[in-house]
Amino acid sequence: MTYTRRDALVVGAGGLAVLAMTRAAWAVTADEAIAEFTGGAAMGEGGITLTAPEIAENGNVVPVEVDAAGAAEILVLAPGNPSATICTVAFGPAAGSQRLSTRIRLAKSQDVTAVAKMADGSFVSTSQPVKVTVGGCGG
Amino acid sequence: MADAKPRVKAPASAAAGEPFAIKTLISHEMESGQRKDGDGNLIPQKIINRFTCDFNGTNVVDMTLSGGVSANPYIEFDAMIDQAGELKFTWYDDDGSVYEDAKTIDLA
Amino acid sequence: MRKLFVLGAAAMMTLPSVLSADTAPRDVAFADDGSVAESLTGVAGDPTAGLENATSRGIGNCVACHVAEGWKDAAFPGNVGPALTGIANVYDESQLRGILVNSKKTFEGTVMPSFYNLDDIIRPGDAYTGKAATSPDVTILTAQQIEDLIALLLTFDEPLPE
Amino acid sequence: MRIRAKHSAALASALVIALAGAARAEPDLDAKLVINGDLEMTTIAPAPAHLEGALGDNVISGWHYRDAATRQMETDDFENPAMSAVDEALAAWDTVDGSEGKSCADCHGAIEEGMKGVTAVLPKVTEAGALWSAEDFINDCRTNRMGAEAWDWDKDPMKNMTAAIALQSRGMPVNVAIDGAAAPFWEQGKEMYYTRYGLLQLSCANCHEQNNGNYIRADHLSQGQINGFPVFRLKNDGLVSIHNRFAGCVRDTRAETFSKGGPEFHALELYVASRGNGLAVEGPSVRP
Repeated sequence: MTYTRRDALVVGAGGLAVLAMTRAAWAVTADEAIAEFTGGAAMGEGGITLTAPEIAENGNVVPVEVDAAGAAEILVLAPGNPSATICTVAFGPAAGSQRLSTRIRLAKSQDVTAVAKMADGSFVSTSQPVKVTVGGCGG
Repeated sequence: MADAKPRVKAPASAAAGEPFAIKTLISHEMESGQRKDGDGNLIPQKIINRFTCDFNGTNVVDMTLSGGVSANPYIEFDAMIDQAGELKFTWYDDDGSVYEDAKTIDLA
Repeated sequence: MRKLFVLGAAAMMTLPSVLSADTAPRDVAFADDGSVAESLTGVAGDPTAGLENATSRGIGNCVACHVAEGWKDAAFPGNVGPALTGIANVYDESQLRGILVNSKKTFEGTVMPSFYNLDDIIRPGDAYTGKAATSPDVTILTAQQIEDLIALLLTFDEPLPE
Repeated sequence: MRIRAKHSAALASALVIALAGAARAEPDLDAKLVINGDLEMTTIAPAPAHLEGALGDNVISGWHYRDAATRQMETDDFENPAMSAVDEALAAWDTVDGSEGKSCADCHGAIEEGMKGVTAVLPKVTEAGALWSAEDFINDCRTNRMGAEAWDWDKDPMKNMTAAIALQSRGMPVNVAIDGAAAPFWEQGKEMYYTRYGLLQLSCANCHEQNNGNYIRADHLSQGQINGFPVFRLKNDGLVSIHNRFAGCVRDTRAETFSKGGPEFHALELYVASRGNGLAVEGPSVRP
């Protein structure tokens, strides 16, 4: 049930607004992204897990999983990337858990960070160091 | 790369109230807007910027993506149903394209 | 004798191999054990430049194959070659020079590249472009880069690892 | 303080041995590659006799040399990013192209039947005496039977199709012929394998035979087997052909490479493939 591009253009009339938002979000720092996400609220710990490889063989494709039971929304950050925000995910009523697995790009070794907005409006965060390997061959 | 092509792996049936995993993948270059071409000019961003999954009109997940998500975005999450129906998946491209897929699911 | 070659993308890293005052690669005098007593340039090496050279992929790239306490901050050093921690207690200056200039004269058949050598090169390339070399006179490192590396390695006088 | 070279050489080799034993993980030989929960792959096989022990008792798929996260991506076709490319090729398989009004399927039927086992024996010598890779057979069909344009050796349509064809042999043992008409090509490839190319004077064997299991920086040197090609390389976000990988390695020795699709890389492909005789065809595999 793949839409062709022509179909997609018709369906996607609202796409421009999203595009503008995405452009504006370019090159944010982790602090900026967190401040926007939390509105400056205090940050707690616990109740959120972030699973990522200790060493990533290739920074282009690093599998990560976030899980925060009871979260309304989770923000994933790579503070060492040119633009820190990786993704946010909001969980709706039909979600079976508050878990998301995806694959992300890491420009260098860094502490990947996840922040969860819990159902009661509080925030918790966790970080996981990921070393991105350096290839040896070539110029 | 040719047109983005979504792939979805979801069970054909699920027990009411029991979470089940859904895996999605869409072929897409996720051009981050931070790479330069051979002449040193920035290659414009062109990414899947949003992904949603809904079940019978009720949201499962609503995800905003940046260029920090890898090419061919892989997204895995859990859904839960209380009736038979349709899981609808939607990917939004920076260029305005929208790609959709759907899976019917029965109560086990 | 002074020549300048444009080496494409690697140009900023790769200097002309042979400057006028340097000993040319084919004029280097090796002792029977493969060591080279005489400085290639007559100019003292700079260990700071040597460290940059050793840890940069586009220059010497020693870190690709060697662990060393002296570049412990370089991530993921390789282990194809021996650790260089304490190497100054193992080899003297002339031996280090011989190994760097043409490792095969000290260790027959070693996989270590010969960094100031023009002989027995099959299909020489133009840096890392995959294209044919534009000149037959390009060595991997310059004479001064060799001397800089020697200066660096002579500071690696830690106790040898177990 | 001067130590004679003889003594220091011995010391140096002692250091090599100490380091190789201690430094980092050897390939994880206990891991098992099972794809989609039911296809068990032979990733370690008795070394072919012609290797004469050069790789020890066993030949080992490059899959074992990868980190768990990368290995995982190959265990499930849904997670294997190469499968999107395979989908493209499956569509192309059924699509009429060229002046003769034919698709691949018109002559070969379903790809699952028509291409089963093909990749396991490639490259091979044709009746006309040429050594052909998958790409040559594909372009022969396209130009001589379909009246279509040849595909570029290293562009997506070709790489996608070689991936889809390799998939039809997945799990079958690599079994390329090295005798008879293939012998001179095989000898040429073997000669190349041991030739130290480029300013770095490195042969295939220097890294993949003498140093497999060691690291060039973070690159974990494998045996350089090609049973997993075409591979989806995470670094490139795409499929990589055998000849492209060869060209990359030769380039990295600071040598003038050979051309993709040229006679030298054909010969090398045959020889390297033969070093993996007995390993399961794994293409399209996933590598970092």
